Amino acid sequence: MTMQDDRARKELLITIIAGLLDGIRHVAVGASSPIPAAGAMLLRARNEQQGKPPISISILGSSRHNFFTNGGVELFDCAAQGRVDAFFLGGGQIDGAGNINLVGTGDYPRMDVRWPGSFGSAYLYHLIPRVILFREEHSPRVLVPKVDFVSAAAVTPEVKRRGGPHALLTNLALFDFDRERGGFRLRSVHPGYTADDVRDRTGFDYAAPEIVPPTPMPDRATVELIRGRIVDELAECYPEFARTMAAAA
Amino acid sequence: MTMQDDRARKELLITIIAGLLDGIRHVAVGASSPIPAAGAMLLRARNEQQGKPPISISILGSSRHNFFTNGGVELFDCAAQGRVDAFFLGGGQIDGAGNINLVGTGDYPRMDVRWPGSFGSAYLYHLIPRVILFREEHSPRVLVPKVDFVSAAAVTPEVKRRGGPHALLTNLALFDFDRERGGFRLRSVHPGYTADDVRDRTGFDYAAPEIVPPTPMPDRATVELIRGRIVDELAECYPEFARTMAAAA
Amino acid sequence: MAEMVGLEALVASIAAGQSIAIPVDRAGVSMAATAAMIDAGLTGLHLVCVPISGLQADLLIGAGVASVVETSAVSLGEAGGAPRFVAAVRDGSIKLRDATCPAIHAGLLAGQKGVPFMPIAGIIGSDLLQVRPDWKVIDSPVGEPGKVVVVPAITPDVALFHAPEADRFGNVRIGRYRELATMAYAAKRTLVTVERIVDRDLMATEDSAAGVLPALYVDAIAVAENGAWPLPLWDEYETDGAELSRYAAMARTDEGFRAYLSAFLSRSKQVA
Amino acid sequence: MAEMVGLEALVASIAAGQSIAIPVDRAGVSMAATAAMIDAGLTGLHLVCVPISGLQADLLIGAGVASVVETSAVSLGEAGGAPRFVAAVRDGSIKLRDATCPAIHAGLLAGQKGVPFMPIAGIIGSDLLQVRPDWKVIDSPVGEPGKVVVVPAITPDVALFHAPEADRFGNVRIGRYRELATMAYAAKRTLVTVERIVDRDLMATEDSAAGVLPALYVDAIAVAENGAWPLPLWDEYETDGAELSRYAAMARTDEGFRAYLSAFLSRSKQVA
Repeated sequence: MTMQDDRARKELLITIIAGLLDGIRHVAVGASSPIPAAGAMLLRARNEQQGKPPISISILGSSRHNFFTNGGVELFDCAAQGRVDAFFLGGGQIDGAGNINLVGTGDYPRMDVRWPGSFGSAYLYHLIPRVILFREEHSPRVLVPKVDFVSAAAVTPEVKRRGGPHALLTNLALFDFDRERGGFRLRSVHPGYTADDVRDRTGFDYAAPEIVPPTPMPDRATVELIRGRIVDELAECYPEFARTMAAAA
Repeated sequence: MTMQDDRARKELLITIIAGLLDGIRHVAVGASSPIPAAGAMLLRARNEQQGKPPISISILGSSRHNFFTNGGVELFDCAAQGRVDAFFLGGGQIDGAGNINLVGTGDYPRMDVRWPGSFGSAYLYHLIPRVILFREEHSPRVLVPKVDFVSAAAVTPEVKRRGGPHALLTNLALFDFDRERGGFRLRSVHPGYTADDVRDRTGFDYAAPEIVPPTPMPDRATVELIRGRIVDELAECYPEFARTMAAAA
Repeated sequence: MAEMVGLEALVASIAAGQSIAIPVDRAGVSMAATAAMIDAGLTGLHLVCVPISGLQADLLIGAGVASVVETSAVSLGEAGGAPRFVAAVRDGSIKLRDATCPAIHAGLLAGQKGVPFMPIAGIIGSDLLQVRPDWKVIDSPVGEPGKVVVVPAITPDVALFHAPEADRFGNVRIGRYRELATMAYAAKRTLVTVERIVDRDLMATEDSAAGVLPALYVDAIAVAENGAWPLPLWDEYETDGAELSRYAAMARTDEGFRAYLSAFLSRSKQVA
Repeated sequence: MAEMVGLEALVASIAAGQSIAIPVDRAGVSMAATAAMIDAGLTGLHLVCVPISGLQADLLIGAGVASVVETSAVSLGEAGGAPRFVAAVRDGSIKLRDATCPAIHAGLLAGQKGVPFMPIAGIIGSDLLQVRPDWKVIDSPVGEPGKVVVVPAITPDVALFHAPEADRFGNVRIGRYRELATMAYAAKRTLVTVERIVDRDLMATEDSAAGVLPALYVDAIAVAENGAWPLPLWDEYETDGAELSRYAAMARTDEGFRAYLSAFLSRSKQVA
């Protein structure tokens, strides 16, 4: 992929994320998640331009973009209070029921592949209304029929919850999650790919419209906003990422 | 009572309290408890003079004598952690089983006499090893057979606890509390009173030795320490009390 | 996020029948908002005293604003018992929810954590368990067998307090009085009066940020100079003991209380 | 109360088999004490990562100091996975106690409060409940019927962290990193390394006191300049990313790890 292509890919993902976040007041973003952060910043900038209510972005682990004063537990408390509207989770594996696995593959505990661990996923998935599953790699080894270890479960009818998956975004496509049915539905396929590509590279089953629309590309104003203000804002927290984006110009 | 007699009474109580606290590392004292605070300060001064381990005194509600930085809950957490060795409780009523009543007399809720409320007593009585019941008034209306409302219970065999009453100190006498038996035992009677005075003015039954010793008066060194250093230290937190003590000289 | 408003607007957002968390005297009591609440004719409020109260609760009870009082004590401290509280208990005009200090902190902590209850040490054997049927004694589900008290979450509709300063972003300086943060975390809305708005960003340094309640939890801020008077405000002013004694004496009778209240309200209006 | 000691004496008070709470990278990790612990030949430690760890846990695992690892994740962050952790999981040389971040905070909070357990939102449906039989699902004893997860109290034998400064009374500046206070409240003993001892009293003003862990909770303090390196220390220095990458590359093999460790330990000795 050329640097320009890679930048276009990132700009597309950033634009989709801004759309997925529309309407929220407070989004939390992981310390090493520049694309989600950029999506949130794009929405914030747009809301400002359009005179819509401001949105707050908490970047975990950053001391500059940290609205918290009660230590590491505050994000979790804040989510439990209903004060965090959106968050991003990835997953070494994501299955068709929306469950995610951050622990590893094979039999626990001596797994074949061990990942870092569940972090806050088992908790936040229950409490944050719009959890966006964001995983750039779109392959059958990531998108599996059933995860080997459920770090966080998507649907738990045995307990009341406000949180859960809202959408799944990859390099290939965007899926919505249907909490009633407990599964994904393909919303759109990114330019350069077909619905068949998505079906081939997805290990789980999902619903899809008869004609799958292409994911809309960012318009010129959006692209300019990203290349200008958003790259500048990113530079504070994600200098390396901002540099790559700028270098592609 | 003359000012000198009143000062002697206070000096006696302060000295007894210092003795009751001997061996502790950390004592917490209420904001409006100058005599307990003075007792703690006396022990601290003595320990210093004798090269014994230092003791910490937390005066609640004071910002100068406040070792805490986690708000009003910290004393309670600290007690639960086993980091507070001694504390003082009073009581509108104290009964022979060591139960205390800070709520009122008569039938709850529309009581005949209503006092402020239980404060932290229901909790701290379970958690602080040496709770010293300190009530200057020694009368049958205070020292009752059975309290009208148990703010805090002294003995609860149904649950493990490290805390509870250690002694009861009044203007007339000093009692030890026997946790096994769940009752008081008269230790000594203050100068000027007899064991019969105590029996007459106590509404509950208690054990007593055949010959009840008099409470020892403070020695000259102790009196000098109180009138000097302790009154100075008291002046910071309890200016009015320190003034009265000094005025009696 | 925090809106800067006037005192009247601040209390106008409190509705009859709501629960309202208020702090202990030394932690920053908004007496200015208390006067405005009485003046606005609010009724049926459920006070949650964190964990005790004094003049503020007594005024709100005496003025008929509070109808439920959840507290570990109501007392004027050195000025003695709280006369309107005592009178209201006797004539049954308030519903009492007697508590013990750490249980109120624990209930708010459950609110902060979004859990339905919080376990708490001690309490067993106390008659509080008889008068608080919402507190339960359970067998510990983990570790050694044993009884443990659990108290339900407290999630006040409103948290109200007074602080020395807020910045223009709505961050509020609370120093070591972290119960103010707990109140705000647990409450649906948080209203704050302050001595002043400062120009510097209170979140700018690690030292200053440590003592700050972030704007995220603050709904509205009103400036009220001397807004805790006659109660104290840390780093700012001490208790006005003479005024408290005057109140304690006057409030012994209903007429005396009315006279005090009337003067208190007109004084507050002049200041505001 | 806090004693001022040397690094060796600080870690000499940790015994084989004890549980030790250590903070997340950005909150102040005592890498200086980590080197001293490895050097002292400690074994069988039970790490409680609050709530995750990186280089510190990986070194302690690789050096054979840690045999139980209770954590929500072990990762070198941008430098990738934690190689010795991954290798130890595969060869079964450590006992895993997988968790989720707020559950570790909740367990410590139970320790702080002296209660046997703490309820926590969420988690239901996660396989963590299968691999952590000490976590229970109960019916809420209050409020609406519903399932709630409860986790047992965590009361570490030792809490260990690095901070910018302590004063001569043993008060330690922790800023907004309040998990350090939670660790200390819950732990039986707290050991702290600091960049320096300062002359001013950290409790002197309301602003500075708000960010302080009082000496009451601190057992021993050792000065260790640059003591978090190559991890960051707030207000002081950033992560040494090149060093972390170098570690990540070398620690892929056992031999590479040994070589890194040997250099790390001799460097630490020269500094100390």
